[in-house]
Amino acid sequence: MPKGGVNAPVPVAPEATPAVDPRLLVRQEGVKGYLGEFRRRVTSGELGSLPVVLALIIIWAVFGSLNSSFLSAQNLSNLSQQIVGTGMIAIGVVFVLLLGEIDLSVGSVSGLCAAIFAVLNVTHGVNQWVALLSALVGGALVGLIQGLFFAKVGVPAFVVTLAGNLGWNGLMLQVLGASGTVNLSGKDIVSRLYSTIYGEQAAAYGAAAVGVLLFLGASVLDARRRQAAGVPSRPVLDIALRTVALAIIAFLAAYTLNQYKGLPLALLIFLIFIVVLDFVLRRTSYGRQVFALGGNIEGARRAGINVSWIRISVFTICSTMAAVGGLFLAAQIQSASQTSGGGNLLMNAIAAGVIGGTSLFGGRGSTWSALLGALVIGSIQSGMNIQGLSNAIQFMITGAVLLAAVVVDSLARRTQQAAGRA
Amino acid sequence: MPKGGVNAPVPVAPEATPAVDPRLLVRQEGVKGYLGEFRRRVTSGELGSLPVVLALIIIWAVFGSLNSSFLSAQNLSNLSQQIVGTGMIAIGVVFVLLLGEIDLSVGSVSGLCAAIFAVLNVTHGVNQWVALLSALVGGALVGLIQGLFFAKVGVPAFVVTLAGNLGWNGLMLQVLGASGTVNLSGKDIVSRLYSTIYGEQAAAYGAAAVGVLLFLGASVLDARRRQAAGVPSRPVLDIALRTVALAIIAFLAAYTLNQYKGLPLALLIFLIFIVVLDFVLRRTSYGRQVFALGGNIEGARRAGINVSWIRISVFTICSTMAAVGGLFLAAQIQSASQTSGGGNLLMNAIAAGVIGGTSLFGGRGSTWSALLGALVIGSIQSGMNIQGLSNAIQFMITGAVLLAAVVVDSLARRTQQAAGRA
Amino acid sequence: NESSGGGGSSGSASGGAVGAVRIGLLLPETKTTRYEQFDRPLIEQKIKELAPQAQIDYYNANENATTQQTQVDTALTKGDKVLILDAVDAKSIQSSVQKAHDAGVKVIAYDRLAQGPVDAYVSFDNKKVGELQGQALVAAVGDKAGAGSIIMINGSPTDPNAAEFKAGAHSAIDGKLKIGKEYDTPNWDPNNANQEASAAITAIGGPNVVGVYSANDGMAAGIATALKAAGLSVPLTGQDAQLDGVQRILAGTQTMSIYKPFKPETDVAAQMAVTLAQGKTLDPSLVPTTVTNGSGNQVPANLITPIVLTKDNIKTTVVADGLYTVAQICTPDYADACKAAGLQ
Amino acid sequence: MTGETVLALRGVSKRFGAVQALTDIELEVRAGEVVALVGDNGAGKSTLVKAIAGVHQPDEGTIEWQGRSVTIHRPQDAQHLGIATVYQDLALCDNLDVVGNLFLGREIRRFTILDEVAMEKRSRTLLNTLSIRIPSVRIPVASLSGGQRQVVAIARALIGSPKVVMLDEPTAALGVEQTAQVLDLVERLRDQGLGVILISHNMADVMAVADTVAVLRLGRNNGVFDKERTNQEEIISAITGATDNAVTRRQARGTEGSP
Amino acid sequence: MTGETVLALRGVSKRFGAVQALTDIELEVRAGEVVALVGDNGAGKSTLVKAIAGVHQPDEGTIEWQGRSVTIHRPQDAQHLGIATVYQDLALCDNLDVVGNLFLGREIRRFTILDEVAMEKRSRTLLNTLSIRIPSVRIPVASLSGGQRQVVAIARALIGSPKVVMLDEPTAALGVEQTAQVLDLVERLRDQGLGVILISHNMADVMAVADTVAVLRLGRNNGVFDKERTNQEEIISAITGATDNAVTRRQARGTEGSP
Ligand SMILES: Nc1ncnc2c1ncn2[C@@H]1O[C@H](COP(=O)(O)OP(=O)(O)OP(=O)(O)O)[C@@H](O)[C@H]1O
Ligand SMILES: Nc1ncnc2c1ncn2[C@@H]1O[C@H](COP(=O)(O)OP(=O)(O)OP(=O)(O)O)[C@@H](O)[C@H]1O
Ligand SMILES: [Mg+2]
Ligand SMILES: [Mg+2]
Repeated sequence: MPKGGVNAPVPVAPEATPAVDPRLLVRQEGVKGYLGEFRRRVTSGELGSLPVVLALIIIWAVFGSLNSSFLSAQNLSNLSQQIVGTGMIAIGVVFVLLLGEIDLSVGSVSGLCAAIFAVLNVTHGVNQWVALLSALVGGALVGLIQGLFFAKVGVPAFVVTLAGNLGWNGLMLQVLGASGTVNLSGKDIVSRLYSTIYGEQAAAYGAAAVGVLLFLGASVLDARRRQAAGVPSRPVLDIALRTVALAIIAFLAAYTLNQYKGLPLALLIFLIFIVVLDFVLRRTSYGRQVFALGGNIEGARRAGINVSWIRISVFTICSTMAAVGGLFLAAQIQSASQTSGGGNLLMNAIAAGVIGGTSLFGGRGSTWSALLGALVIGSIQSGMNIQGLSNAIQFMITGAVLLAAVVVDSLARRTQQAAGRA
Repeated sequence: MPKGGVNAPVPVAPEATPAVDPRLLVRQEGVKGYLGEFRRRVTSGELGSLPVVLALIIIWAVFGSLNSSFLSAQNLSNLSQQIVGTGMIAIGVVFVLLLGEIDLSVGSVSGLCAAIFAVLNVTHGVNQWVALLSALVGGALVGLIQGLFFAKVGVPAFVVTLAGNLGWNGLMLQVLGASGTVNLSGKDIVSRLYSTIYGEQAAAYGAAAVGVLLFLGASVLDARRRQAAGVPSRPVLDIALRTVALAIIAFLAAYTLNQYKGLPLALLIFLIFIVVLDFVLRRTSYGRQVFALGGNIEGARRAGINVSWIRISVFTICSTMAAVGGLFLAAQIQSASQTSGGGNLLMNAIAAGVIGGTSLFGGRGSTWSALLGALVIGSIQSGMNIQGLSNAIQFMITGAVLLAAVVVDSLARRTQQAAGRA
Repeated sequence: NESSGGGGSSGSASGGAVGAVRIGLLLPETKTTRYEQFDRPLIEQKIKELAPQAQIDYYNANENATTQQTQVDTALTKGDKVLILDAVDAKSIQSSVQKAHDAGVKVIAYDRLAQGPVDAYVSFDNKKVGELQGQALVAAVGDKAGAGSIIMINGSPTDPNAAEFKAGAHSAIDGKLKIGKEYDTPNWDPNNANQEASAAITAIGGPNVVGVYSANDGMAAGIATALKAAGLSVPLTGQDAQLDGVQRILAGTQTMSIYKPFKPETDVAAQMAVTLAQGKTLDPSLVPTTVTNGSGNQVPANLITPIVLTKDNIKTTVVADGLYTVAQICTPDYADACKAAGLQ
Repeated sequence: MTGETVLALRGVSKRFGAVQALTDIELEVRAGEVVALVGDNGAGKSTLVKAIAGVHQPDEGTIEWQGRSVTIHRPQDAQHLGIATVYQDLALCDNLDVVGNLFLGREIRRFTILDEVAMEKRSRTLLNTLSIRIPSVRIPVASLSGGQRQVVAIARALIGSPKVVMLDEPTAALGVEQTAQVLDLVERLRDQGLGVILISHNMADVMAVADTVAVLRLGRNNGVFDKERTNQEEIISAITGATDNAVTRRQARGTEGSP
Repeated sequence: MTGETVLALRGVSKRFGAVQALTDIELEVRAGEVVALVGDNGAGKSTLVKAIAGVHQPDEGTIEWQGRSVTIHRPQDAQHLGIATVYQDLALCDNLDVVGNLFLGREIRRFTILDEVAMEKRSRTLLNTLSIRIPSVRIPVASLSGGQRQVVAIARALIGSPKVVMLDEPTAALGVEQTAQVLDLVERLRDQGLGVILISHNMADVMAVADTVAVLRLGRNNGVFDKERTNQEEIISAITGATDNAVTRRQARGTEGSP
């Protein structure tokens, strides 16, 4: 009878050979090894999100040199809030992109959910929490319906969500009714999402410290467990360097925010969403299965993954994140209007994911790309606003900068391709 | 030394066995066999574009029963002209979709090229042919630039064309200049593209007859050559049935058009573009290579195909078709305005290709899907307009009908998948 | 909040030099030509005239309410002391107006009456515009009113201003003309308008169409071709006095447009801005009336009457005001029409 | 040595469009038995395996599992019964690393979180057993060699506790040493009482480990042979449908033409 | 029997990220010679073939073609020189039919239009030669069996007039009869004076057709053997790097354990 299970199914042959490969270029210990490894990565293009960060730095430097107020604490603080709405939607889009699919309805869904909240809370005087929940559930339902059509009926996601884009926009107009724009009360939970800024110095620094410590703790624990189990682990130097880099960024950001008003609640929530969902994607079975589907659907199906369920759930997550983003956008203008969810929102949200490094073809990406991409797009917009050019010129420059931001990344990848890692 | 070349490279083994496979279910001769084959195809979902045609018929029936003027000769004739602008752009989009890529700039490019023509011809009094050529060359150049960034630099097509979408729109505003909308003179070649309608009965019937005869001639010739060479050919009955079906559609259309004003030049040009580019895709090396790239890029590269060149040329074709479509759209409103190329044009053009049956994932599709898709979208719009509902309702219904139109197709494909042809 | 932004420079203001006054100009969109063609240059010119050292920051929201609110943030960041604000969405801009007000920045509602604590308002009345269009259409249709119905093609359903034009037009048309079909046109798209008109003509039947209401000139372009294709020649309205609209009026394919003499409006706005920037109060001649905005604030206002533009007054309005030169209007294609109208 | 029948096919047919890929197939697999499924290219072997694994649904016929008739709609269903499969086209997720692929759908978790350390450790043991060298278990399988990928796919099938293992040409891309290890593995699986279906074109391997040899030809059964009572020539002629075929001709030439 | 050197590699090295896949490889192929390239899984055989075919660029070293040093940047370059390649992963376009794949990049044309009839006719002849049954040459290769796909890839390489043919595990998925045909084909190619590089894990096949056997081990040359002056055991121990390996152990067990 077969014995086994996860723990002992394979009859191990006595003559097993060790799998260490002499051709693997093991990194030397110490700083020198670290630098060598870094040089190797640069030349072979394995830089992860470094090129985008580089592009971002260039964008900031250029706009900062053109107009000093761009790099002012006030503008950066505003920027950190302005990106949240689009960024939240982009997180959801990243999930869908990981499947290799697309969701064209996120703009309309964000508008619809903002309208649901505003009309329930303001027009009908429904309790704010109930209204909030209704908006989120509304978003989730939309995603569920779209997911069902995609996964169960087999309509291409592009068409389902394109139809949704129209349909939910119509529903939003219907919900808002003839009077159109509904202003929020300014005292409800959604309005406060945007207006709350923790002014005490301690808040921003505290958040930065917590983040850095969490990272350090997790890294050290992981390295310990790995050493104990005898599998390769990250060297101490590596952990130290990463922690220091993170600390510099975090405390610099906290310092800047404190220079103006403090830590915006919106930014804090955005970061929490990113970290939590990143964890879901990288550290849970669910996330693993999402990546698998993006890599090879047939392979995932044969591995016994419930493909329909993953697809439906991902579309539900995406629409729910669109709802969250929509609430932030409504908070930003303190109202739900007929233009909510329209304009460039859809393209910006998708572009944020793609620019941040998530592949359109599925199976490669991270929620952090939503942050990076939203920052790139937000910075260009903010810089353009400060410049005050005519729209014709502004469009052209925005297009050019967008392209340039990704060229850096593409060139890095080309090296990588030449190095055979395509 | 190796002998050979395409004609005799392989040393044929004397003991070659015949490749006829007893498991291949050969169709019986005659009408009965034909019906049996048809039944088999229906049950296994190999219906090609039949489901979309079916959806179109349902849409027409429903709108026709709601309002009799929908099926009037006047409305159908108008419809046949209204779809041309979007349809032309959709043809270009089909090319890009065949590569498994997307072009988000087609809307802006169509507006830009219309503006180039109008400003050159009307504002600067340039000869109309020179202006026309400039507009088309402008479109081609745009495609060339985008193609270079995509193929040579390696920026994802999504990002290049998204940047283009902004940039070319800015350029269009710049070209139109401060005064904005430029009216066409009404006597130039572009204006006449839309206003010319061949009123003689003979025109429409003649065009239908030429089309049917060409099809019949080509089919018969091909069957002859195949029989002569001893490879399987289409049976006579098959050819006869197809020709009759085509003739019915063609003459019915001609009859309807003649009921109103006659054969619109725009429709004629559209059909010619479709037929010619379909021929390019299916009967030339170039077309074969486009399909190959959409199927397996690495495979195509290893087969010695110049991948960059194909990619660049496809993007050039797409933008040029966008320019053509832009001129038709300008002809429709007899002017180039700042809204040209905006609104839903981009989504409609892409959706037309996808609804018509071209895969978003590359390697499967045809220029005919541009016609079918544009017809579906145009019919929905036209039907909605005749109904005259409020926009909120109209959006929702449009979304629902769009979805329903593709559900038919998706269900057919699901059968196919179950039958293992996915 | 008394220490408004003008405070710092008001000391030197008495000397005539207004220091480095910063004024933010926030316009809503680019799809209609007037904003970048007229409003922006005219306002900038007038401000420079009144306060040569003033610095003007220009923003265009591209029809996006959210963008506009981030632009208000940017303006506050850059230290603008007065905002001339043409709201994308007069209602939802309220929070930004409040924000500016709280920061001691003065807000002039330009063209559209924004909600919130606005300091001054100069405009043409959107509702009035619709009314004038409606009246002109009723007059042009005349005694054919009983013979058929009209087609109404309104602006974008997602544009709050379109709703105001629509309401104004209805107040003039309802009861006088029969409305056969009515549409809201997404994005004010001329091609859409063209298809809507074609469909409506088919549905109503060509001979039964006695007139078409078009909310602006852009859509009128598309409607005019649809009418021509159906062989109809009926009254057609418009708005904005765009060059192509003027040409169509000359050619007879469009009946009227609404000309908003931008110069008076921009001049008033510039004067208001400079005055407020200098920390002074507005002269009553600049704000003869008061209006109440959507959020209940009393706003000192200056309302300028829009003009109905027809073939007869082209010369005395858009040409006389320097909006277009005769050469611009009378391209070779329109030479005959110009002669007939006495323009050339 | 062999136990009772775990898996049996009764009259299974499968059609793809105009191609009748399988016609009335009968097959039985007993516990502790290695059934070799052989046949020409395109004979329908992989289609049969996929029908059992739930990738394709048979058009006709029934599948019996431990005597009961079962329906297998999806690959999950087969896995739940205890059928593990190595597909000819491997079907790995190129973007995931070796560990990710090995444990896909059966991740080891600690408090609902993936236990990467445990999985990595077990991956190394598994791969060592099959004596394959892979530079690192953390590189995406896209960058593995053909044989390395094949070993990953084989190792995949051993995670979980299957009752029947189906191997579709498992040694096609393997080196001599790895092939030997896989054959050893097949024997160990049999000795543990599992049923094994082995597809191979290599007659030497088939004769080395199979208890029973089932031949498919053009989508139909073409004989079931007991290993003890047959020989390679008989099987080859059942596969090719003729005693005179390219193989025998080649062998004949080889003998007479040898210098 | 063999002519002058057509293709030679001098000190070729190739690195992927942190993996040094090839180190200082030397190889020579003469006209009318079959060079078998053997080695363990992951030894770098396919990487070497891809470097010659222009799929990957070597980091160091030179490739000499008929005595001249050449640079092969893209697969086209290799094809223009006259190198035809069958890749291990086949790299067919799943959406194209068999004819489309066979002639991809080398379509037969009549007045610039594809001559489908001529191509179809020739495809049938080619496939018959390799004695494979394919239901129809007009079905997409996606629906072919593993062996059928492999034959299509092999047939592909024979269109055009190559001077050197590289076959990366061409018989891995093939049935006994098809394998025999491919071996026959290799011999016919050699007799026509082509240089052939054959990669295979099947020592019997290698010994049957190769003139020279080049062994790779862990990305390095590990000996070149003349077929006439070596035996299977010697080659296997060069491949595995030890005389005591799973293969010999298995053989030993097989002998002593046989009942
Ligand atoms: N999805 C499919 N669609 C259409 N035909 C298919 C499909 N899958 C397999 N076939 C056909 O069914 C037949 C059997 O294929 P199968 O893959 O089962 O062969 P096989 O015995 O595994 O061959 P090999 O030894 O070459 O792997 C082939 O003729 C093939 O063309
Ligand atoms: N694109 C790539 N990126 C990273 N590593 C690679 C890549 N391609 C191959 N390798 C590595 O290079 C080594 C050699 O691979 P190669 O495919 O050449 O082996 P092989 O000799 O063909 O083996 P097999 O017999 O299994 O096909 C392997 O360790 C593999 O992991
Ligand atoms: Mg098989
Ligand atoms: Mg290999």
